Amino acid sequence: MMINPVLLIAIPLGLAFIAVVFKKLQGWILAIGVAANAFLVFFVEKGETAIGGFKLPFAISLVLDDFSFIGVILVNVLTLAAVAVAFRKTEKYVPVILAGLAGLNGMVLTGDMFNLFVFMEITAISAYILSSEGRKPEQSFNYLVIGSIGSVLYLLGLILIYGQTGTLNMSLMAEKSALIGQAAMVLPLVLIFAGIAVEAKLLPMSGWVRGVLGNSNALTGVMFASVYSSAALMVFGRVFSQVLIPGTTAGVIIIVIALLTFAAGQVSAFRSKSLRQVLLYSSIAQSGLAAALFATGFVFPAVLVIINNAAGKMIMFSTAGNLEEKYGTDDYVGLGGAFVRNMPAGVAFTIAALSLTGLPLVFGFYAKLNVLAAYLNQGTFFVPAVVLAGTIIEGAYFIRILIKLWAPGKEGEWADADQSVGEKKIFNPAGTVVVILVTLLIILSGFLPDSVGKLVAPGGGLLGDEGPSISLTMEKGGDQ
Amino acid sequence: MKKIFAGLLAVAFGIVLLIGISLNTGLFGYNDSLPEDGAASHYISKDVNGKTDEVVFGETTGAETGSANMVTSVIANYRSFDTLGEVTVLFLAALGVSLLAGTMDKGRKRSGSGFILRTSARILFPLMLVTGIYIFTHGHLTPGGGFPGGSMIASSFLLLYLADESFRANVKGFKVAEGLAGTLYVAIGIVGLLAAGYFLVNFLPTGTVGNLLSAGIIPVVYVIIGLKVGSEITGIVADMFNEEVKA
Amino acid sequence: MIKFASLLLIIIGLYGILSTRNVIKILVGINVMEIGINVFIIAMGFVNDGAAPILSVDNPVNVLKFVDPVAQALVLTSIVIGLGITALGLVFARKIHKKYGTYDLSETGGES
Amino acid sequence: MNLNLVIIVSVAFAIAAYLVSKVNDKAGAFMTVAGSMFALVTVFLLRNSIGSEISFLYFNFNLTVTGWYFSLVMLTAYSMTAFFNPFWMKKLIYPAGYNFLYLLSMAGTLGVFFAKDFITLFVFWETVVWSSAFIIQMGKSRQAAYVYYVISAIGSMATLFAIMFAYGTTGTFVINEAFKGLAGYPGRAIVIFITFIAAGMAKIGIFPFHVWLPSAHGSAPHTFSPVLSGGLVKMGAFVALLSVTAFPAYEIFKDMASFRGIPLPIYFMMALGAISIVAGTLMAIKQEDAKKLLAYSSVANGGYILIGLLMLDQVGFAGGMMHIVNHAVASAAAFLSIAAVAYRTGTTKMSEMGGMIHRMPVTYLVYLIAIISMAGIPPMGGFVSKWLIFQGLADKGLIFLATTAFFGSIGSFLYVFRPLSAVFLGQTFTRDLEKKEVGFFMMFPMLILTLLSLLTGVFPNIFLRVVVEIQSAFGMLPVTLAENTIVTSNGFLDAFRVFIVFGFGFAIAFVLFVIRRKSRKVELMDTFTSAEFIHTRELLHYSHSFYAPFERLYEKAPDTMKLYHKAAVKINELGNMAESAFFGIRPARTVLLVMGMVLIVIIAGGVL
Amino acid sequence: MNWFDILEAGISVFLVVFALTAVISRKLLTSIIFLSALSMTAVAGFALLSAPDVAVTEAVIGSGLVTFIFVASIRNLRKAGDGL
Repeated sequence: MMINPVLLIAIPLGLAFIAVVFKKLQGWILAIGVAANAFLVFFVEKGETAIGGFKLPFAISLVLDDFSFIGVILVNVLTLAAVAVAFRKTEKYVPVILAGLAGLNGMVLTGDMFNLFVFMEITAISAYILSSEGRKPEQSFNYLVIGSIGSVLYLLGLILIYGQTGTLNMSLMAEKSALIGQAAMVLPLVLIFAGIAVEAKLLPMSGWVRGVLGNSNALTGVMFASVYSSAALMVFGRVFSQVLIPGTTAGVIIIVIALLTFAAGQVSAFRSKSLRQVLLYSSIAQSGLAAALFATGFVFPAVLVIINNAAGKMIMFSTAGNLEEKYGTDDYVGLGGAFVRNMPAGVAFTIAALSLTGLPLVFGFYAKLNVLAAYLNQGTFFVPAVVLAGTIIEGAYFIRILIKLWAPGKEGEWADADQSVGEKKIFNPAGTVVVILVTLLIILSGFLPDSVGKLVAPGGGLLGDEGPSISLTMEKGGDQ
Repeated sequence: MKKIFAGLLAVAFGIVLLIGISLNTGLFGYNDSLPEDGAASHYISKDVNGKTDEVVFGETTGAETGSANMVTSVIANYRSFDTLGEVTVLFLAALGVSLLAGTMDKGRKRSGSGFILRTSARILFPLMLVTGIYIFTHGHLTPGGGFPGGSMIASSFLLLYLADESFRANVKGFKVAEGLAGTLYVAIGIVGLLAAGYFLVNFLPTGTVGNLLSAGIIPVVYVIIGLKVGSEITGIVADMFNEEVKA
Repeated sequence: MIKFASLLLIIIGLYGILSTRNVIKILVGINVMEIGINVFIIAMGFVNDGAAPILSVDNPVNVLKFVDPVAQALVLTSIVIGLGITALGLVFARKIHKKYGTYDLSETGGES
Repeated sequence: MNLNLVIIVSVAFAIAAYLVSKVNDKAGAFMTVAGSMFALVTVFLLRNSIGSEISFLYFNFNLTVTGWYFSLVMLTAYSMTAFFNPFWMKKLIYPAGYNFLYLLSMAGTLGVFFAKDFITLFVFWETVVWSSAFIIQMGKSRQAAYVYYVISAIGSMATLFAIMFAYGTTGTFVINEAFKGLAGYPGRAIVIFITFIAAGMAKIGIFPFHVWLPSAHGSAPHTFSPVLSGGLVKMGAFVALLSVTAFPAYEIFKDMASFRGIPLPIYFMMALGAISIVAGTLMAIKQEDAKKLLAYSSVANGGYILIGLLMLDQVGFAGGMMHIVNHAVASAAAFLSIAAVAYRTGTTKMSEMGGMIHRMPVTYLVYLIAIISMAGIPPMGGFVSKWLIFQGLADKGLIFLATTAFFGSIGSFLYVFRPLSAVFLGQTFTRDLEKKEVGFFMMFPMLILTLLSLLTGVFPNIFLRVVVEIQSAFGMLPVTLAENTIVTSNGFLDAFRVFIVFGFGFAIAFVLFVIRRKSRKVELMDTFTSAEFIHTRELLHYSHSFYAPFERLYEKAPDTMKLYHKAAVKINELGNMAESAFFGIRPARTVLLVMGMVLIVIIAGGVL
Repeated sequence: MNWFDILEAGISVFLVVFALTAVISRKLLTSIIFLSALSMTAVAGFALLSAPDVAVTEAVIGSGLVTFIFVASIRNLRKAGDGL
């Protein structure tokens, strides 16, 4: 039996309101809500559903196509994972997390630009509140300032387009804005880009990331780095590859900025000494890559990158947060050999790192291949070069961390378990189970890439791109 | 130095903005009419679900949304989903304030205000309360509606705060109220979903345009919004104030 | 004219945010920006000598000279959101003040 | 038993080894012996099913004689070294992990050699890279693993770029087809050729990429260095081979400027090979650590292999292919013997050992034969292959390359002799007086390898026949073989006759040595210096800075590693810059960038 | 130049002036008061642009509550005594 997608938003929202009333039951309410969403998300019916029983395109509508389906699955499942990994840390924030979940679902699902703005605000405010867990009010404040600047710019851009098209519905706006001259569209596009870039961690609005994610714990780290940014990137894809397709000028600008984000993220990660900083910069880089792909029109590879990043960062940030909590430092030099007695966590972290670097036998390889193939089929050789150079740097800093955490010991002597920083368990049992499950998924999807491709894009493509730009089975003739 | 830098940046941004917008829509002057098939005109003539005959104040019955105030019809009916999100934003803000600002400590007294002020506040309080309630009950007929009404209620409490040191609002009570109101809002949506298959559908008879008891769920929604906004803002104010006392 | 002024407001608000490190002043700047964008939206929705979109006794029928109700709805939303943001920002400001004894961000040890 | 079963079973062995080692690590180590032997035998039996193709998951394999040849070399190194594993378990931090990765990387190499398409090749290639990186980190140096990984990553990412580039051009991944269509695009072809061969160069340790070998070989677990040097390096040779056969370099570049019939891009690569011969030799002469020395010698030999393969002609190519076997066997044997010594003495520093010949004669013999083969002295295999390579160079008249090659083999006399004298000859340390020869289980693989390098020297045609098949498979003129002589345009080589001559000479010398020995063995304590009796057993033989005067000639030589350090530092600075510019917490900066962005719009888009 | 344009011009001028003073003035309290004045002017603008709902809301929330929470939160700054 298929359910109305609006329930994905209504259930957590209602539970959030209820949770305020019944303070005692908050833990249960959270568990039920998150689990229910993660379960129901697989039974949502496809198509565009209007809210309030009015005719489209004049009613607010929720669009559930293959694209947003991936988005909601990512959001809900990963939220469940985050809550499971760090359940103890949630008790203060139960209504915040639930309302934030509702907002994220709304962001991904909505088919109305202003409704998108409202949900982005919900998400943002819940993010501000969660970021206060970092005990650094000035960072949260900075986040808030950047966020509100972004939202004002977004609103300005949106209203400019509304003034020209007279509608807020995405599909109608797509039709009508295609008729407007490029010159008129450049400024609104850039303003809207700036608005979305805040949550998507893209330059130039990524000033908050270092402060907030750098002080994140297992809960907030996972929420920001994998849940929020996946949702924001999906929105980015929706807006810039379906609603407001950027013309040459705006397109070039956005792609350049995105690639700049990629490069800057990679090099900054390379110089960072703190585990969480390395991770956050690498996620900035990944967002940049995904954004560049979206702006070029390669939706499918971008989605693969997003999924890969979300899964990997979920594992890594929860590990990093717990390590910082257990050992009081997240300078990875000071954490030598933390994995010696933590096989599951260590293996999970390693697999995640391999997948993010895009090494074979794990999912990331398929994503990387698709990225490269998409550009090379199109005849662009510059971007793949950049991507691969970034991959070398990425591999360098990840292998550095892995070696440190796996093999303690002085130079010139054999690696020695007795020199490890400690034997504290990294994950609680639930967390271990979740992490292992995610790891198994990464490995499995690495072995069956094409079936994953079919899973991601059952129609062969997302938002009208041609879907998998490469097929790894039997005959590797590029089958476009 | 910093100011000069900031000024330069602002000027640069200004130039970009002005040029861009002058290219997009003029900097001066206004449109002569709304776009014909735009959403706005359909909302005004209440014919989103198909052409209906002219809507006349006090005569038309059973219109799409029986609200005489079109802004209200947009807020509470056509785009009610936005409004739900909006109260959620406010709800989250209130939550954040109460999470971050500490809890109030009893015992500390502020510098007391005079007797006259106190009594006048006591007299003024119910009046403002009634005004607020009026505003959001008549939201579908007159300007105003849930948000000003709720804020009015909040301001009435705020007045008491300012005037009367012995008065302490029961913050927990407000929390419960806003929680319930929010739940009610979602519940109405769900009821609509179950009744007519659409979330937040206007499932009550819309009545005659212009009557108090018209426009289906709009007054209900507005009352809920009023209560919710009122309790939320009061919550915010209370937290701010208590925290401020402690500081 | 008001459109133009509202754009100036946005720019001025931006200047306010940039030109100071004082938390409260930054929030003031944000509010100025928000007022600016609200006025701009309303001005976008205005039509020459259009009436308020309310049917009443003296304006009983729907002439298409009403101003845009959607714009007004959006502005209502954004006003309330602005209130929420401001409140949250003030609480953060309060936290900063409690932690560092000042509202000046440049004295909060800056980088993360 | 078909191929993918071999691979699957090897992986299964790996997992089994992991689980067993959790219980008892020695048993797990024996699992690695079993696994590698199994793979060796089964792959050897695959000889008669060559030509068949198998697919599995998204991997496609294709049994070529080339792959068979290479994988036999590889598996010999793996299986022989595996005999040492059980004795080093207690030194390792993750015994189980080591055994697992050992067999996993072995399975990976099989996949590489039998790959039908580039995706398969790359997947297994990378698998080998990271699994071996995780093994190296268990050794003496973390830095080594880091360097190794980064250099390999540079290589393999370049190769991936080449693969995808070719795919974007010709639209296929199948190795034998992917590069064929490139003739139309000479510009792209050069880029693809250079980037594609990069991974091979990085693995062989050709000049700009050679920095990882000394640190990795030198400080990897003693039981993995033989595999690295004897085995994994040959993967690079395989890619180099592909880059002149599957990538028809000679055809594609034929109407390009060429030097003595060799197109410049290829000649450039050969020159790099020559440089690494010289650099490897000179550096090896300097080393104080036996393993580092051998590592540099592998750099030099890698140069030989590359030059030989890239010649792609009748003789030189055969020499290159032959040298792959010889060097694999010899260096594996040398590393194993050093490992055996280290197993007893616990060090690999040459200056801390001496006179081990009295304690470990068999190991001494193994090392002796190995270095004779490496230095290319008859009657060992090294001589045959180097002779072939010289023949090839001489035919083509490539003076520069020939000179460096000769220089290399002369230099190799210098350096291979050092460990011999330092470790085995001279006076035994007091510490080592009671050390015994290693047990049979460790002696066995060393003896096998020694016999192999003798075999390659005496009956090279056994191997060259396979090479002939390979050559004809690639459609080039195969080297002409008589009964057991190798015939080239200017002369022929009858290895067996050479062996007889040398054997005869050796026998005579031995007889003379026995019947009229002049020397008398004197215990150290009953001699005296300057009218003073010796009361302490002090060291009377020195074994470091052997060639000090020679080394002084080039002690100013630039260090390639510095180059990489510089690059890393640059990236760091870039990172600092980017961080302070983009990710500072100041909102002002952010807004500045917003405006910068919008300004870019104005400037870039002529729209305004 | 009818009354609408005159009012519009006046309101625009006041908007800009109040905004500038609110942003520039040194004392926090002053800038807050000017902020509330600014939003009152905006209310007038809304009324002029025939948006009564917005006007009412802005009047109550924008110039009422926002001002109040601002003042409430800088009250303790006065005790700290810097910059006011």
